[in-house]
Amino acid sequence: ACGGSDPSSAAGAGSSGAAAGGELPPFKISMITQLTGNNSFGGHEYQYGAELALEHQGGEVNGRKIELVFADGPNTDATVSEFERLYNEGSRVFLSGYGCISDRTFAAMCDEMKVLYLSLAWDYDLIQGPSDYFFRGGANVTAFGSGVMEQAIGIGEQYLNVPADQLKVALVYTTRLSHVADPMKEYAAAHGVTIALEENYPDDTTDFSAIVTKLMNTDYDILIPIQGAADGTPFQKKLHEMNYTPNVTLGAGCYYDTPNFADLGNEITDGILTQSYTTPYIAEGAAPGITKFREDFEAKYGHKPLAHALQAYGGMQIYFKVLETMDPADWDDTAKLAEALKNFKAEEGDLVWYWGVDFDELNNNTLANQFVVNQWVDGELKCVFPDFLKTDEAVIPWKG
Amino acid sequence: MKKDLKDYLNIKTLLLVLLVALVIFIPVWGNRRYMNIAILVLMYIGLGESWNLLSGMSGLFSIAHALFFGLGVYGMTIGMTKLGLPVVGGILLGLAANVVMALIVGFVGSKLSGLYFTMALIALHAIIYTLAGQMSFTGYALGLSMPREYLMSRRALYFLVLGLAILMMLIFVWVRKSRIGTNFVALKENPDLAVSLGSNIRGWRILAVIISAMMASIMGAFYAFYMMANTPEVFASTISLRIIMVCMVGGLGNVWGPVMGCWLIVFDELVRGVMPSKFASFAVVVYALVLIVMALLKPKGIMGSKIFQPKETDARSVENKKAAAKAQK
Amino acid sequence: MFFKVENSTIAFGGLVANKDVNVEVEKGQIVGLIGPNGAGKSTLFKSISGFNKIDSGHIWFDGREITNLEPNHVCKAGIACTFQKAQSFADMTLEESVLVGAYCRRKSKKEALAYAREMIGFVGLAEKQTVKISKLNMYERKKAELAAALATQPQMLLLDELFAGLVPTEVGYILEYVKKVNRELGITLLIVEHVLKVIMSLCDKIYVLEYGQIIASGSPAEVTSDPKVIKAYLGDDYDVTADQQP
Amino acid sequence: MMLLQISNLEVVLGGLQILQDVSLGVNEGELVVVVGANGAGKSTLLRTICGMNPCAAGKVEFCGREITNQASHDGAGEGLCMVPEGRQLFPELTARENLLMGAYHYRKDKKRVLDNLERCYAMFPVLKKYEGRIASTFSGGEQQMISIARGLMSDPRIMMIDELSLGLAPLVVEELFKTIKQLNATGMSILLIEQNARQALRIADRAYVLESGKITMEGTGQELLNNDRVKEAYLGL
Amino acid sequence: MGSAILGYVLNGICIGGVYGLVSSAWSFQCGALKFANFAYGASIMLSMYITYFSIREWNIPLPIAVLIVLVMDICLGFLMRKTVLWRHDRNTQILCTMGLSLIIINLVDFVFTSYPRDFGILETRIFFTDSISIGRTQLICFVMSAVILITFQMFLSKTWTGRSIRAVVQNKEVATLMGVKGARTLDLAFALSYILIAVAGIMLMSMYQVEPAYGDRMQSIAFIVCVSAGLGNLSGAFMSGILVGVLEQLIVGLLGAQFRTPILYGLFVIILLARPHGIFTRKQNVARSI
Ligand SMILES: Nc1ncnc2c1ncn2[C@@H]1O[C@H](COP(=O)(O)OP(=O)(O)OP(=O)(O)O)[C@@H](O)[C@H]1O
Ligand SMILES: Nc1ncnc2c1ncn2[C@@H]1O[C@H](COP(=O)(O)OP(=O)(O)OP(=O)(O)O)[C@@H](O)[C@H]1O
Ligand SMILES: [Mg+2]
Ligand SMILES: [Mg+2]
Repeated sequence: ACGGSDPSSAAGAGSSGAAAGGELPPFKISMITQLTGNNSFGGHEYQYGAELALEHQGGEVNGRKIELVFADGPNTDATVSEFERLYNEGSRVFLSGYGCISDRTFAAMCDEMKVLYLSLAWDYDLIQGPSDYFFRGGANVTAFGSGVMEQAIGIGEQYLNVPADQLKVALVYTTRLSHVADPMKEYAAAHGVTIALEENYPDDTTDFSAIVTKLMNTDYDILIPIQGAADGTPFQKKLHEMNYTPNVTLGAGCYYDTPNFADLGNEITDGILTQSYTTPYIAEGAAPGITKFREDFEAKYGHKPLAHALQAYGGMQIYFKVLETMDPADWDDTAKLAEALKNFKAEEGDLVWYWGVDFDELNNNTLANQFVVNQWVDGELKCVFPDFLKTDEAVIPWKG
Repeated sequence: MKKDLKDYLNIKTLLLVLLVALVIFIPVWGNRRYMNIAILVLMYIGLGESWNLLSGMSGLFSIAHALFFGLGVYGMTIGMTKLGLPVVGGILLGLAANVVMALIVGFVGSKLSGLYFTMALIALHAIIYTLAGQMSFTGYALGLSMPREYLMSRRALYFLVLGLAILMMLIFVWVRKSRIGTNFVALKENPDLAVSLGSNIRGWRILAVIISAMMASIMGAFYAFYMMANTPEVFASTISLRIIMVCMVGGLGNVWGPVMGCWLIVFDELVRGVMPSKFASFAVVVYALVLIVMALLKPKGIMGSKIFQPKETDARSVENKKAAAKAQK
Repeated sequence: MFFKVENSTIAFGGLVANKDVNVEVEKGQIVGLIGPNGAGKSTLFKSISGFNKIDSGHIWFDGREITNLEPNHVCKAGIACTFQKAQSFADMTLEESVLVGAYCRRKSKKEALAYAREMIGFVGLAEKQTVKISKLNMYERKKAELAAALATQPQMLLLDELFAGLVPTEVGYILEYVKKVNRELGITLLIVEHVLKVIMSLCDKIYVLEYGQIIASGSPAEVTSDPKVIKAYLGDDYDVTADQQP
Repeated sequence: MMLLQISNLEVVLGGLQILQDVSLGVNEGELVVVVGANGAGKSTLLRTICGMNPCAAGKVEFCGREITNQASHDGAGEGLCMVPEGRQLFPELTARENLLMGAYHYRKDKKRVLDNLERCYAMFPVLKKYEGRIASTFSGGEQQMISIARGLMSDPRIMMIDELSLGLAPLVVEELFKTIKQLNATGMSILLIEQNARQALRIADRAYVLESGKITMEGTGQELLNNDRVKEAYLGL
Repeated sequence: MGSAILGYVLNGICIGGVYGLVSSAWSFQCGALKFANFAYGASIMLSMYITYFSIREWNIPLPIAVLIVLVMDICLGFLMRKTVLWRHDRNTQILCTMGLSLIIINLVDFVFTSYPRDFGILETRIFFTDSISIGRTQLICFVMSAVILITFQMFLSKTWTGRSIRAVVQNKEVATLMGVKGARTLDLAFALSYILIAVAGIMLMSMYQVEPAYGDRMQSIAFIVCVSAGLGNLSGAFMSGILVGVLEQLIVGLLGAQFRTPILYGLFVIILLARPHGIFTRKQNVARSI
């Protein structure tokens, strides 16, 4: 009754009904994500990404039909009880959804329940100890945060020719994302970067004129905003309204690499840099299939994909690749499946999200540490770093 | 007057028997999911008692009860992960934090009444909520995870929370019956009169908040083990809302209130379960509709309905007159 | 002096409700306080029982100063009061609402309950013990209020228009209770009344307030014959005799 | 024909029979007094007349029209006015606003409103003095005055007053009874409920005795004054 | 530095004016109508969405759009009143309004998704110096809210309708005796309060962006503002709105954004303790019930 398997996958399944999987019931992959509440936008993005992945897969692997099950997890309580519900209805294989509120809870529970859980969460204390069933497929926040600062230093040396120990950055972030800022600050301290201004504003801030005024009166080289859409838009607008443009802005992912950022209009967005996970906008050469993903997604859901969608897509791909290596009959034995996942390896670029797969003894994916820097050029997100993923050259400082 | 068996054969005892049966049977035939719902329900009963003691009994409408709950959770997780305390230490830490908070809230409560108090509480809650997201030893917006070795089986959790829920109910009853409760109610009903009869408004109000906060804190400590990880969302209004709804639908100032109201939680879970993911929002809508209907049908809560009221006998009562008339014929 | 108000003065905004009011009460006395509407009687009561904070002056009771204490401390000190606008715990049973008073001096529930029952009996509401206050009528409520006040074991009791809105016979009944309170429980009484029958038949001494100031004091006979009082309060064609006999 | 005619009124509230077969009437320009012990049902009687609580049986007629159970907000317009028991004011409105509310049903007629206002102020000067203060800060007696004045503001054809002298100083009561008599003389009918039975009966044209929901006696004021049962039950002699 | 402070204050005043208006509707419902409406934030959020869609998506000309929003909100208020909010005891009100806000938020979420929406337009600012400037829209909104609030206050205190509204709320029975049609008056009053909400929604939409959760954020500010002013005191709400706005800006500007919530809300609590009935309530009008 629940979840509602994806109609598109059913359509895809029709083509090749291999005898092997014929009599086996469809294999469930479940995702609990925020379909209601504040972040339901990202939640749906995850859902779409997963659906698209299945569609591209043709709805089945080795002839056994794959069924996607979605459930709504607006808050921790709900997420956990949905988890229990799906388990109860026979789901044994999970991919974490956006927000992934309770992945740390599941990290503790999986082994007891013999549930295979591939998490995309970036929480630093996600992995509490060795586990047979819980895997981290994506990057973690510490790497991401320090990564941003690393980029900032790079930009400083390469384009503004200021050495790290003289670089001055301004951090503006919402409390909701202070865990991203934390590793950044540590990294900065380690490399002698001075933080000229740090504004950690509460999530319900609506007016940024005061913060902007402070930015105006501060001397710094690079502005690093860490913001969601709710606060990013008014912030950028306020900057522009008070006609003040920082000479370099390096957004730390989140809102700054969403297509909707372009809604602000080119005169605001152009030239703004943003570090993020591998986005749908990396070079086709490095990650074959990324263009198809981008285009099919836009065709199917009517808007450009977010990095979220790519995450879900990648996660699903990992599962598919693992399943391909096994006989459909064994899939239902999560122990075997987990074993296979643990031993599964993928080179960087094998998967559409570019990241490779190689789990260490704590089941952290060691090949998910590549971040990219994009730049906004008349309403388009162009990948400008690293060299082997970039589609365009960075223009720093931006001359509009 | 002595009661014979017939006096005990009424709706109340029936419900009670049903309840006990449920409590016993769930762990027997209940699968993980129902265990889980049961755990949630019991947790909210415990929290409900705590809220009911503060708002139902003492009349301080606490719209941000998650404040005390959350402090309990953080007390435990911080104690465990950051300070490496034993379990008891974690509980005590939570209690301590709550007592401090309660002193402030209680003091405010003794000065302010009605909405003014509610608002002050909202403000205090906002402060804590924000700080929890800002500080590194609360793990910022991601919160903290409990060490994995403390993971308990669902069954263990169930019995633990069952015990706690019953404990909370006992505390509630004891308070209500004792001198404390009388003063709480008096101060709710008519502060001026109560004060003129010598009850010390500040003392009692602070005490009310402290007791209630401690109850919530203990449930919070449990929650830490149940979730094994927490975020500042433990302060979120959704939790406060659930607590309030459970109590109000059940009945204010009555120990059975939360028990009577907790079906709301079950309902919520079940509806979310059957709602196709496309229409997930409507799960909440349905739930809210039920809530409104309940509120309109039973303004005094389920415990307020006739069957639960003690019978009045009055000479002039029409029924009595009729009875008398019959008797004469 | 058992109870003494010294130059108590209080003003609300511009309006001076009490001005240098002096009142003295001996132990065991019944003292009346009368005066036109808005003279400041209830204000004085509230100042004594701690609901008003007086601007200047002193209030002494039983050898200690109780000026501007919190109401509950005043009560603990031994002064109980009833209010002009009848107050009650609408949702409580009679028993419990009296219990609130009883807890003032008794910690253990057993004793307190016993004493509360005793007081309920004293005002003759024994059979209504378990009835909700909201179900009582005005006459019974007044008795309930009295019982609650008595349950705090006061040495002195302030009654603000306890007899208002009762028919003369009922007045008669309560009058008896009040006398009993004074004689049997030995409680000193300070009474505000407009029902002169009560004042006349109870009081040893009467103070008359007008515009917040004491304009006369003395025995009932003296006061009622004082032209100032007649002019300000009683009215010329008021026949004292009508209310004299108890 | 009587101005206000109540016949065989039965009232049941919260399962209690409060009025039983009550019939009474008030003629044009008459002053009728109802005396009765506490809880006899006097207030209930008035409330029922004004349609503030439902009557189970019987009927209420006002100048020939049946007004049984009519919406209580229609009464004022037709000249029916009641001063409820126990100083029921609008606590957070100023004294002046409280009085004005009395004139609500003819608010369009500014002049009439102001004239009546002056009349009431003349009757209770203290109110004029403090007209700007909110009602809840007034003394008990003053509040009673406001409540009566507010009643007069609606200059009705029949005025029903519940517990006129509640908490008023003797002098004021004297004045008030005089005023009532005058008003009555000018043709306003009055239905008075009064604890101070003696004074009330003195000025009453006719009077009723209500005992636990039933009318047990009626007659002219003098008759009842001299009636022994009334004496010992309500005059306390 | 000095110029910066001046800038903070100016902006604070403008924003505060809007806070004042936003909170006033609540102040009116809660203070004058004795009606705790916890669907308040949701209602504002809804009228913001209506504004957004009628102007941005269905590009209806502004004046008509405003009209539409007003009408829709009045209807909403009236409907709420008729369907679920006709009971007068606190508990029912609280439960019903909480339920309502859940419903509104989730329906909006379903229809419009939770992604923030805003008019792509940029506010033109009036520059005094190149560091001191205030938004024009903000200024306009400030003036408008001032006007609206004053008129509303006047309406309440001076007109018969206003008076009867207050009367009904304070003592329904007696008010009815005086010939006031109790229920109808309350319906009217409630609908009126939704005009304020509508206007607030329009103004907010013209300055900020909206998302389903936006209402709740505004709600807490609204609470703070009108409670610190004293419930039901509309012009007071305007004043303390400004106070809050300025404080907010100054705290952020001089100390840092992370101190905003703790200090602002902390101050609020202290103010409440110092003046339990609000800053702008006259002592003389505070009487003990006894
Ligand atoms: N809170 C207040 N604010 C302003 N004036 C007040 C306040 N309380 C009382 N007053 C005024 O003080 C004066 C004295 O009031 P008080 O209640 O003492 O009169 P009283 O002697 O009790 O009269 P009554 O016999 O009618 O009860 C009155 O004029 C009253 O209006
Ligand atoms: N709504 C109600 N529900 C139940 N009983 C009621 C209700 N209203 C009044 N009563 C009862 O009806 C009886 C008569 O009440 P009422 O107030 O009319 O008496 P009364 O003659 O006015 O007494 P008083 O002199 O105190 O005003 C009282 O015993 C009261 O308890
Ligand atoms: Mg008085
Ligand atoms: Mg009466």
